[in-house]
Amino acid sequence: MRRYFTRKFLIYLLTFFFAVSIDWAIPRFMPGDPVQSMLSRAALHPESATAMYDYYSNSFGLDVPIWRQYLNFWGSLLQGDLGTSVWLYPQPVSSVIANAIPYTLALMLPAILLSWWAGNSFGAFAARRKWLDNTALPFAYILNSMPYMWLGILLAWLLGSVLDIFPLSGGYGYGLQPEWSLEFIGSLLKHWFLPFASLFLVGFGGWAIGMRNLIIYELESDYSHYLTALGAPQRLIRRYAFRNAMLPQVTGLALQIGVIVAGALVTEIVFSYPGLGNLILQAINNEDYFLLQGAFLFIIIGVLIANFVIDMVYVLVDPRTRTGMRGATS
Amino acid sequence: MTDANLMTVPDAAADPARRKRSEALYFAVRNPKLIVGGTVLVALLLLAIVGPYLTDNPPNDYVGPKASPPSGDYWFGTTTFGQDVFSQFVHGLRTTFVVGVLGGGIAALIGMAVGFTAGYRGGRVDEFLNMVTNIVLVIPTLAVLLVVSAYLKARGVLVEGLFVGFTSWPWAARAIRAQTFSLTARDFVDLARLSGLRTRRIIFREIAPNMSSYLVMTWILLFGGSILIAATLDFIGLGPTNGTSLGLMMNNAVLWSALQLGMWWWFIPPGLGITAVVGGLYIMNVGLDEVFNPRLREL
Amino acid sequence: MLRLDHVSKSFGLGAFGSRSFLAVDDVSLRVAPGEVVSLIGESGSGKSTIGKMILRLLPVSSGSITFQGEDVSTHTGKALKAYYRRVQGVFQDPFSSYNPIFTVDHALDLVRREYLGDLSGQEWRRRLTSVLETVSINAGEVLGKYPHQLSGGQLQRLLIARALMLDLRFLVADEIISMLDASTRIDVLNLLGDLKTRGLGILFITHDLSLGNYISDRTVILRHGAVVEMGATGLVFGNPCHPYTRALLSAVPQLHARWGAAPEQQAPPVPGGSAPGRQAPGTPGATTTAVPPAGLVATVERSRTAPGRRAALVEIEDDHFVAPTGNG
Amino acid sequence: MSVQVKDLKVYYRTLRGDVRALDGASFTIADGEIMGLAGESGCGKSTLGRSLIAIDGRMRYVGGSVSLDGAALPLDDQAAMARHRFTAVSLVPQYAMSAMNPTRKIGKLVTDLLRSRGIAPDTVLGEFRRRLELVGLSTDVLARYPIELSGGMKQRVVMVISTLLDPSLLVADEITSALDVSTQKAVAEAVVEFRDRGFVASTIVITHDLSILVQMADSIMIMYAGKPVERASTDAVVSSSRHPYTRLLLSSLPEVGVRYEEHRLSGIAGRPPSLLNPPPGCRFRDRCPLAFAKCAEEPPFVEVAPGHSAACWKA
Repeated sequence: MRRYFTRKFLIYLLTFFFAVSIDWAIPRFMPGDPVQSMLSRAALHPESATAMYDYYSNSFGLDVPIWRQYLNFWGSLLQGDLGTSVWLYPQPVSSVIANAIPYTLALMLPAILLSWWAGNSFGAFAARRKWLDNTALPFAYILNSMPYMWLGILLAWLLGSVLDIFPLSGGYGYGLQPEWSLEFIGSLLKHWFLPFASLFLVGFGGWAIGMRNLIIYELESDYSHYLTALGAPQRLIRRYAFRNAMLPQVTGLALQIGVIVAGALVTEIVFSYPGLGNLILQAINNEDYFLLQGAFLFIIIGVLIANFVIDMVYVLVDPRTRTGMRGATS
Repeated sequence: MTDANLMTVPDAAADPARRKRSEALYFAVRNPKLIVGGTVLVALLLLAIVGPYLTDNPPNDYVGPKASPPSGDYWFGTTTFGQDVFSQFVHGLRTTFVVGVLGGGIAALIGMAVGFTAGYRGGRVDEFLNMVTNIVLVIPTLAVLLVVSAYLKARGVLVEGLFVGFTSWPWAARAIRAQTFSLTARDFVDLARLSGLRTRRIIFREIAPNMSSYLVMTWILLFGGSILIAATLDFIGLGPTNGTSLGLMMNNAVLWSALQLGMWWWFIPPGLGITAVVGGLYIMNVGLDEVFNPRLREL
Repeated sequence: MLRLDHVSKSFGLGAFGSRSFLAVDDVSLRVAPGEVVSLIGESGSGKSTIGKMILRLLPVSSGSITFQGEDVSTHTGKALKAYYRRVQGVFQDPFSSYNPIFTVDHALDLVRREYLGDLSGQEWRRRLTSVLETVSINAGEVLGKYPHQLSGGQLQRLLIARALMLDLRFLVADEIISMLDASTRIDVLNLLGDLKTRGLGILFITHDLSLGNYISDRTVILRHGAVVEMGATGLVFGNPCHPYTRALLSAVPQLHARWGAAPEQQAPPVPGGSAPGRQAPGTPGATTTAVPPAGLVATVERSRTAPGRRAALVEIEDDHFVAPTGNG
Repeated sequence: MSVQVKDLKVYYRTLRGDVRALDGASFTIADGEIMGLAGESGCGKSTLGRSLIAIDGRMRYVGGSVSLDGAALPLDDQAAMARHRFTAVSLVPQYAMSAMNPTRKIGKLVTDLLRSRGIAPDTVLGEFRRRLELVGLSTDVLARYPIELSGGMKQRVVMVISTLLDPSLLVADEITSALDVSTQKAVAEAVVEFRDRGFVASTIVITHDLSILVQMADSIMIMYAGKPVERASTDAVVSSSRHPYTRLLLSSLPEVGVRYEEHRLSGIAGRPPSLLNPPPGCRFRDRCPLAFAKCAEEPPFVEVAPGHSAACWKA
């Protein structure tokens, strides 16, 4: 048990270190000079440009040796300072991101959790039920094979453009100000629904298929046969099979999280949803590498936390890891 | 020791190899999933190969009327700029296959190298490789791809395939490791060692052939996964800078408001193409699983 | 011909091998040419680990293994290959000993390619025919078949034939008949007896006392990785001195005597079925001794007062050694 | 006459046709009797055991009947059969090591099982604890996961669970073959004890190990190639068997005290016939030293002495 934790902790620490280092490298090794590109957009006089260049280089911390920059990066990172946005100069990156985070979380968390829960329940229900297996599961396969953005585009087109039920883009209606009013919240929900639905559906298909296969394996296992031999009703056997098949699905969630996050980001782009995904697109288009860096840092931390939580949950739900008989997923 | 061997043991009369193979074949030709998936895939592959010869229009040139719906001249219509969507589609389909094969192939190679080594060697080597695998697994690959792809101003399909391959191997490595681990515990591996065989030979000649069906299935999943990842990259503008791809088509469609303008012929084909290829692969994979895995067969 | 001197094996457990588990504890034994020595123990006794160490499938933690005067415990590469020319093994599960995707000929082909490449086809066939005759195999019935088409007995014979194709001097037979049917196992056992008359040394590893008694000249009883009693088979079985040996013997089911009627009945203090960590001989865990189950570790560690510093065996009569009681 | 089996036939479906794994078995087991069922791999002994519990999708019920205390078991109706399982017929499976759900505590597992069968757990849990102690287990195991128990412990827990509702017939399938000698003994003695205490009425012990049967069984039935060949009291089978197969089988078993140098035993040459398309006549014919022309006709399984049946023309 302690071995499991030590090992996990070490891996997360190392991963965090590597990921942050890569993240640090984003603005430094990008082609082009971020400061230069920012100045060029401002169209200044050449001499004032030189002065400005020095000023900005200094304020971005780019005028010291590279190893110093690296150490400084960690230093300011630990203080929560992510630098200044080039695109939205002089807004600090942290506040730009802080504005986007709630949207991304509101989209991603329910989509991930609900699709996982619903997909698994449905998959378990469909397994070894021939009619469902032959009718519904093919749809699950198709859903699972769809690129996230395409399902988003389809939904937006059908329900947004053609049927005009849901708005096509944005986080809330034009002309509304963020406030705690029914009208605003209603608008939020309306805008939230389509991106959520497209994320949910793709995930749903994948989990359903995975669960269906796992349940079949569990139903063929010795303990299922023993229960049959003791005349236990299918209900109990399936319940046990479901509980046991959930364990690999918990691990599966950890394995999938990176892909899901990427999917959520592109879905935001399709719907111009004001979350991190859109921010990243803007940052790329505006060569705002500090913003990019900050956005990725949040994703890295988010993915690491999610993985860590899943690991801990796994320990809680699988007695085999608790009794220390197996290293389980590590 | 029990009746479980009964179906296989007491039959000296039937021809050995043929029986085992014919059994797989028997289920293969009767497996609707395998047939449907395979047919879709082959049809699209043919289209990707032949398609570009069916049209004279270069995919990115402004050749026709702007934003015209599908017609006899432009089978899939044209874009806002008058590009031929059909031409883009078939060229994009090619790209999709190339990226899939390449990305899936590289990921499979790395996954096999890591998985075989970790599973066979065990011990410290295993622990180290496990750690590397876990790290690559958790790092959001998008970040890495962003750095690398932005670093290279001109990117081609090959480069994209490579990147995708280099980041999508970890789960395959894990799966192969587990398989190798269980096979390594079998006595025939020990006997191969007692026959003086070297490690590499044991892995490639004794262990790998035993899991060939498993490796094929892993590769198929990686193939499909690579296509989806590449589409995502294309969509946020990190795809190939030259040429076209299905993801890029969707990107452009969204960028130039095809949705709002109701130009469904612009964004339906690329997504449908990807879905069909990946779906074909996945469904084929399930079919293969049922063929090789007696437990999943319907009786 | 083969000697084990103070051989121990410990497996690392925990993160980076921080804890260790002693699977084989200071075992010394020797096997002479033309002698069958049976190594008897229950699961978890370390008997298969000893076999694997002799075959160099597992490294030795301490002590030495000497074969025909040379220390083989550190052999690698060419030297190891030369060692395998003379020392071979056959394992418990005949179906797992063959690569299921190849015909059984593959096992022979490997030996041929690695060791007998210079033999002409004709010589090879002549040698094969005579070896197959030795193990009473009809070439036509067996060659070219897949493992699942043959019986366990045929497969085990063929593996012995495979070993005999080399210049075999010593054979480790690890539970080679425990998965065979009663009607064929005795013939494979008799085959081992025939081989010993040809001067082969054989280490017969088993958990079945009656089989060990039947075939072996000398017997070693192993418990928790250490020898509790060893000596000439007649003496060990006729005059068992260690309580563990006695308890084992009293638990052996006999055809013509019921347990209750057996005279040794007054000594059944084996910790019965409650010995933890015990595994079925047929389960994979038992043959892959790589990671012992944790339950086992706990008890073994408890039961050992000072690992590696165990008192020497006492010779109570000519060729009959017993561990002092309270030691194992 | 507690258990009565008449001409029971159960085949396995394969691509190449039916494998006649159990091709007509008739026998009776008295109340309180422990019958040992022995034979080589593929002789049909496990198929017989399994078909008394549950005929799964790979098996096909072909014919015959089984009655328990005078009432017929609905062998070919799995739903109807489920009601008899556990209460009337029960199984100690050969996979006892993995028979319990690894993620459920043993106590919870038993409670779930009882509830699902409509039995209030409180009415039997006390008895469950007593029986656990009877086989030498502490009641702590109720709060443990199966993985925390040793093989021998799991084997005994499964035995107690399977017999909890005092079934009329218990099928114990290879329950000792995976165990060490000392554990084997404990388990075998528990089977006898359960019978003595009336926890189970009739018992079938399936094993390939004849000597363990001698320790626990009242009678032994030997099967060969899908059919019973001999059935008699344990002593009669061991000391005065009538079927050549039984005799050859017994003579191939080494015992402590029998040495290769002094008394060389021998096995039975040849292999059992394929059950896909078994030859007519006596199925042991090809391997039998006593075979003669009449063996081309199938010998009936008849009583050759009081309480002693055999299927051999020379018996």
